[in-house]
Amino acid sequence: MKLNRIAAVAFAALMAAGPALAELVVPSLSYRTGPYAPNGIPYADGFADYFTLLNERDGGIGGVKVRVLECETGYNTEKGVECYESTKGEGALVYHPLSTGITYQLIPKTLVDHIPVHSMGYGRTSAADGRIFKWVFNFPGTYWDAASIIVKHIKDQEGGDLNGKKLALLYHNSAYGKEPIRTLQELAKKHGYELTLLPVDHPGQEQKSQWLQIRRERPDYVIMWGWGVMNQVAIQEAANIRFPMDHFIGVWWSGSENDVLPAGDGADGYKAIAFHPPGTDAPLFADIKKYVLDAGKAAGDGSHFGEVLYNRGMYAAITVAEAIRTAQQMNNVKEITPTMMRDGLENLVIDAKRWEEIGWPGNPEIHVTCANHGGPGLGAIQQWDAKTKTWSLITPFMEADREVVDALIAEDAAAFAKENNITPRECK
Amino acid sequence: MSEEAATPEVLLDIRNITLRFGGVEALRDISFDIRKGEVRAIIGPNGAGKSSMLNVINGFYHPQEGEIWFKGERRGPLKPSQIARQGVARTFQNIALFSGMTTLDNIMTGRLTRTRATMLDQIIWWGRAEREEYEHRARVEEIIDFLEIQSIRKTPVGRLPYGLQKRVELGRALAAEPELLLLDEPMAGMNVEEKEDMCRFVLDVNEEFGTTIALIEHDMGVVMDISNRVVVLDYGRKIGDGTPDEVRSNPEVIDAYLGVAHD
Amino acid sequence: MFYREVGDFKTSYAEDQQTFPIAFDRWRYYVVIAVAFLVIPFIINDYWEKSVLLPFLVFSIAAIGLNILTGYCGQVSLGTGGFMAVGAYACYKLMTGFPELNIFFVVILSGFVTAAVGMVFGLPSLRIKGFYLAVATLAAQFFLVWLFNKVPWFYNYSASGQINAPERTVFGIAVTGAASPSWATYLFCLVFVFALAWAARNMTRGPLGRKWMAIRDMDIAAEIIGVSPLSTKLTAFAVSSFFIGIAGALYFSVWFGAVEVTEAFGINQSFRVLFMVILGGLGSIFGSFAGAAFLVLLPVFLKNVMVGALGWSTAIAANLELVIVGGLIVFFLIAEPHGLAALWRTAKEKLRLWPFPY
Amino acid sequence: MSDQLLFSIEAAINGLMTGILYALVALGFVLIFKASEIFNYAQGVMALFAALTLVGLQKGQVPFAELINAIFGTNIHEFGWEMPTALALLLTIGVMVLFAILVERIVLRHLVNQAPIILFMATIGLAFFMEGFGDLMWGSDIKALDIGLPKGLSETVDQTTFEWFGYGFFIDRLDVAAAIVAAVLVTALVLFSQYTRIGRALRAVADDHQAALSVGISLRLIWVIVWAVAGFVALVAGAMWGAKSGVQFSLSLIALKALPVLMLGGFTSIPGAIVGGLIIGAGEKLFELWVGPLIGGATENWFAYMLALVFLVFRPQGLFGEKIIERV
Repeated sequence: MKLNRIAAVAFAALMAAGPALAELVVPSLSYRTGPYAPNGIPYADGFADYFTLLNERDGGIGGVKVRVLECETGYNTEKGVECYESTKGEGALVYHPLSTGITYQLIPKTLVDHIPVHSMGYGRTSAADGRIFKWVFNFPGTYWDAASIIVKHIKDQEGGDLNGKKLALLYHNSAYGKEPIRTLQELAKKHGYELTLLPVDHPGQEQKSQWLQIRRERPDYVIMWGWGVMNQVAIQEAANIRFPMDHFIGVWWSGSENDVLPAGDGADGYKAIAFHPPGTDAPLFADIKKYVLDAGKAAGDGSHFGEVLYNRGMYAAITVAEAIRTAQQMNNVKEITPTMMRDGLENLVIDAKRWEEIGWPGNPEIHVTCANHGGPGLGAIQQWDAKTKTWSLITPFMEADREVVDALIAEDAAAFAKENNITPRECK
Repeated sequence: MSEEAATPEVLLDIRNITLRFGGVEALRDISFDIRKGEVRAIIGPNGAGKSSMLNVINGFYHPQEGEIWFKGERRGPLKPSQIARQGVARTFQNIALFSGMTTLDNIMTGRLTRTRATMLDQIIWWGRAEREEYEHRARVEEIIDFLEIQSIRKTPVGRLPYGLQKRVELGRALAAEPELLLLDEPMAGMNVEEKEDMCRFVLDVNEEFGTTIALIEHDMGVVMDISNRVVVLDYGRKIGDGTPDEVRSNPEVIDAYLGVAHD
Repeated sequence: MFYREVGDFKTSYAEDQQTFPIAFDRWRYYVVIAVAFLVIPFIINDYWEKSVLLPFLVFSIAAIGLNILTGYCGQVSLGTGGFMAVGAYACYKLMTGFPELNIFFVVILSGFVTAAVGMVFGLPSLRIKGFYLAVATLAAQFFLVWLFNKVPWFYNYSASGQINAPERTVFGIAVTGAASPSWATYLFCLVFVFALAWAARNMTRGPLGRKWMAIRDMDIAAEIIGVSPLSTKLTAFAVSSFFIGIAGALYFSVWFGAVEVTEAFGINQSFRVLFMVILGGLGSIFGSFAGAAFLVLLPVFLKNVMVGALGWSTAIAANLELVIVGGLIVFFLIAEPHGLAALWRTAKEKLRLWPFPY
Repeated sequence: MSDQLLFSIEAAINGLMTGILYALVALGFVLIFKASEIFNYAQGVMALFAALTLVGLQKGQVPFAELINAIFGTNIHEFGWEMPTALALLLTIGVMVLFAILVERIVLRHLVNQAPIILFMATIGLAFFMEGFGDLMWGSDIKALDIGLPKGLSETVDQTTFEWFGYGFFIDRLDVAAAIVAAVLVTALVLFSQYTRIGRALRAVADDHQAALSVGISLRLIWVIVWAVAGFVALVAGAMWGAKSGVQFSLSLIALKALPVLMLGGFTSIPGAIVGGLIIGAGEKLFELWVGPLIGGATENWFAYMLALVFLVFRPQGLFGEKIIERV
């Protein structure tokens, strides 16, 4: 039996995987190993645990159980592609590639394989233009949204005037880290601040030069687009030079417990942008605890429950589940295809009432449309309290600078369309 | 023992060579010549500067003073590989074969200076590269036959016994068809039988191919038997030069060297 | 019983020096070629293309390239990833700069560009030797990756620094871009592998190969018999980089279609190719293939067995995979330091004598 | 003094401090290379493994918890104790000694007399193995490491320099602590190799394997000892870096920072490793400060290698090596 299975999986099953049997297949391209594992683990746990909850509590979605197909990428694009190719035949409904590199791999493939990709808050920003990127979604917000919201928050703090202020961007020297530069430069023109760029090479273990420069030039604010060890070192160094932590603001991938805990008390007051609330203060979490953690069905060891990235994994799972639900209702079937899933994503509405029903009120509403795959583009600022070791929102969810961001998105999307000979589709 | 030609042509002329390493003078004001077609021996006690002399001749060391004339032209400061291409080949005191390659390949490397096929020819292989390869191979097979090493043709040289390695090394030098062959102690560490074989090969090379040979050797019996003329070095100086008989009777040489050697 | 040299007399030097002196080996070689060209294109699917065959073909080219430098010429290099990046970015710039140029020539030109860069970084090898050189090649690795990441011209000023391969066709069939059929990309790479392996074999068996090996085994003696170390080492760097550049160009344009330099061509890639060369066997073309096959297939196989068949958690499986691959590398080095090629040779020696061991 | 000069001095001093941390990693390489001519690529992973073990013991983690839970369906993660740092350190040293013995038994013993590149590859295999093994044993989460070292801006330096120059220098107290620890460690190593029997044996082996064997020193014992000492050095390096950034996978990458130091200082010289570390540390900071902004920054990954490369082209024997005279 076992031998048969080995043989089957190693050879035959890969060649021609049969159609899925009465289940909804959701691949999870996770990374529980490698340099970014500390971030990948809570996310993957949250993602899996929410579906376990649905299966345990509700018997799946619309009566059909969800099968989460986890595949380890190690945050490595080659392995990510291998994961994609090996799971796409199993009836995968939607991919969350969980890395910029893998997202860029999958974007062209969506046009051929017709499986939607949802790069939630990462990936190619201009994919927010649904007229050109039919199969790609990146709601609830893009990096360019995030950059403009951070600038808005800074502006609010400075009493509405940024003229002559100095902002510094400390970024991971990669495709991901370079994303906000254009937006911040555009905004600089608009608001009259001065922008300093400080790249940090992978992995970012050593940042003395950058922080000495920050200490010397004393920018009013430091914005961070960091990932992995770079975050921990940056926050530690900021604490070392006694940079005012409430003037140090990270993107949503630079604002988890992992990033602040190693710096201890020094991290107190550090801020980051978020597109969902932190903490476990919602009925949904009680359910997860009851049906998943306490029942011993958690994906991980349960130690990450309620952490920022765990919640983000859950948030991702919720969007998937809701889109499946939408697709089921639209087509009046229980088992859906990836194409129906795409339509479900494109017509996804999670309003305040629905968030209430899900059990996680306080999240901004999501309205995806044919033209707008980037979602509401809202973000709030969360702040770390080192004494209680908790994150809390200190602002309401704010809107991005649509004027600047939308222009940039239109420009970049048009370039992509031209490069790939895509005629933008009409949206009603 | 071949007779000297009536008007021997000088192949290599060493004029007033001085070689220093830091403050140490390895060779001091040395002059001698090597005539075409002769077997010229360089002898002297340990540390006399014999190997340094060979190294100067094939361009591995560059002397601070003096001139070298080769085939009637003054030689500039050439690299060893350029000198090799002019027709100077050598063997080494401590065998310097390419241990990862077979006997055949080692000897074939001796033909490298004669390769005409361009890189593109070699990549395509058919045509000039292939033709040339088989021409070289034919020449190398002659040398293999001459040195009687047919049975080890495809053996990696690292696995061969010492005596055979010496022979392969001679083969590699011969494959270049040099005008001047430098042998650095070709018979060192051999038993009597192997020495006799090697002597025979050296003389055969000299006679059959007409190759001029300069050799360093410790065994005086061998030197006296096979060489036409001998130059004697001691502490970097030349103390004697002439036919074996002349050298044998030179008192300075006897003092420095032969006196202890017991002919 | 039929695996014999006996009765297989060589009557010319050409026969004596051919690649597969034993008739049975020759036949097996023809069968492999026939299967590769005539059978696989008909049964290939996306998974086998992207996860097994293209990686194998691309890394075979890179491994042969590095083997020429390290195995034949004895210069250890850890800059493979950086040189692959040169190939990939040259390919991208040529593709976007000259859209009319056939992708086939684009890939070859990328190889030449990489060869030129490789020669520049090969210059220090005249002074620096052994591990010092190995570490020095890391300078190329880090500098090149930094350069492609930093200078926007290389990625055509795109917002993210990613490069994407536009669709290009050969005889009207797409070989790059997402819409390219599996069999076409496979055949495109296979043609390169076949031609390059053939070229490598010809170079290594003739004067050029002997020069390289002479420098490897004893560079001083090589110089004295007339081999110029400068030109020989630089040719090795150039040829090796040419191969690696082509591997990089295929990696980017055909296999992946979109890459980011820091991730795709990092130092891990350098180590991976070096592993292939050493596990496969230094100084062996066949070994390069064996090493590439081993290191491409093993992780995929282990993953499928542990996660797919045994149902273990992905994290445990990924870690165990590292443990097993690491352990196997050490095991192989102990069992046969000269690589899979040497194991294969030993097996053949035994077979040649079977069933009579004397 | 001009501002620019002050900044440069500040950057240089900080660079020197960082350089000591590089040197600490390089030291592990040198010890093993000197005694066995093995280029131990696994040194970085050893630092990670040692630091993981230290934290794991300190926090009372159950080793292989995930694997045990997966196989037996249990749900254990922690023993529920907090081990005193000193005891955890001692136990970690024990683990590293055990590791050294196993490496000699399982790997090195079977690879005697192999070409250096084969041994180098074996250590890379070892690095892979330990990467997976360490994660299996202690999990891939990031772990905060606190061994009671001071952290953050040094007030004293800041104020003193402010009084002197009107500009307060930034010095991280953790760096100072690391420098002191490194100095103690090097002194201890020098004393060990000069004044103990084993130390003398080590030097004998470094000079001449054959000679060492002929006077009755067991090469195997020597190998176990150097690997154990290198493991200890790795522990110190891992603890220092871990205190800065938390203990996590990226720690193993610091090995890459140590390689140019080795090139510069030579693979066999302990003073070379230290001086090389200092030069590279200060050099990369100053280069990033002055040249970085002109060419886009983030130069630190390659600058060290380029510096070492250029240096070696002019002086192939390294900083402290003897001039190589080629012979035929």
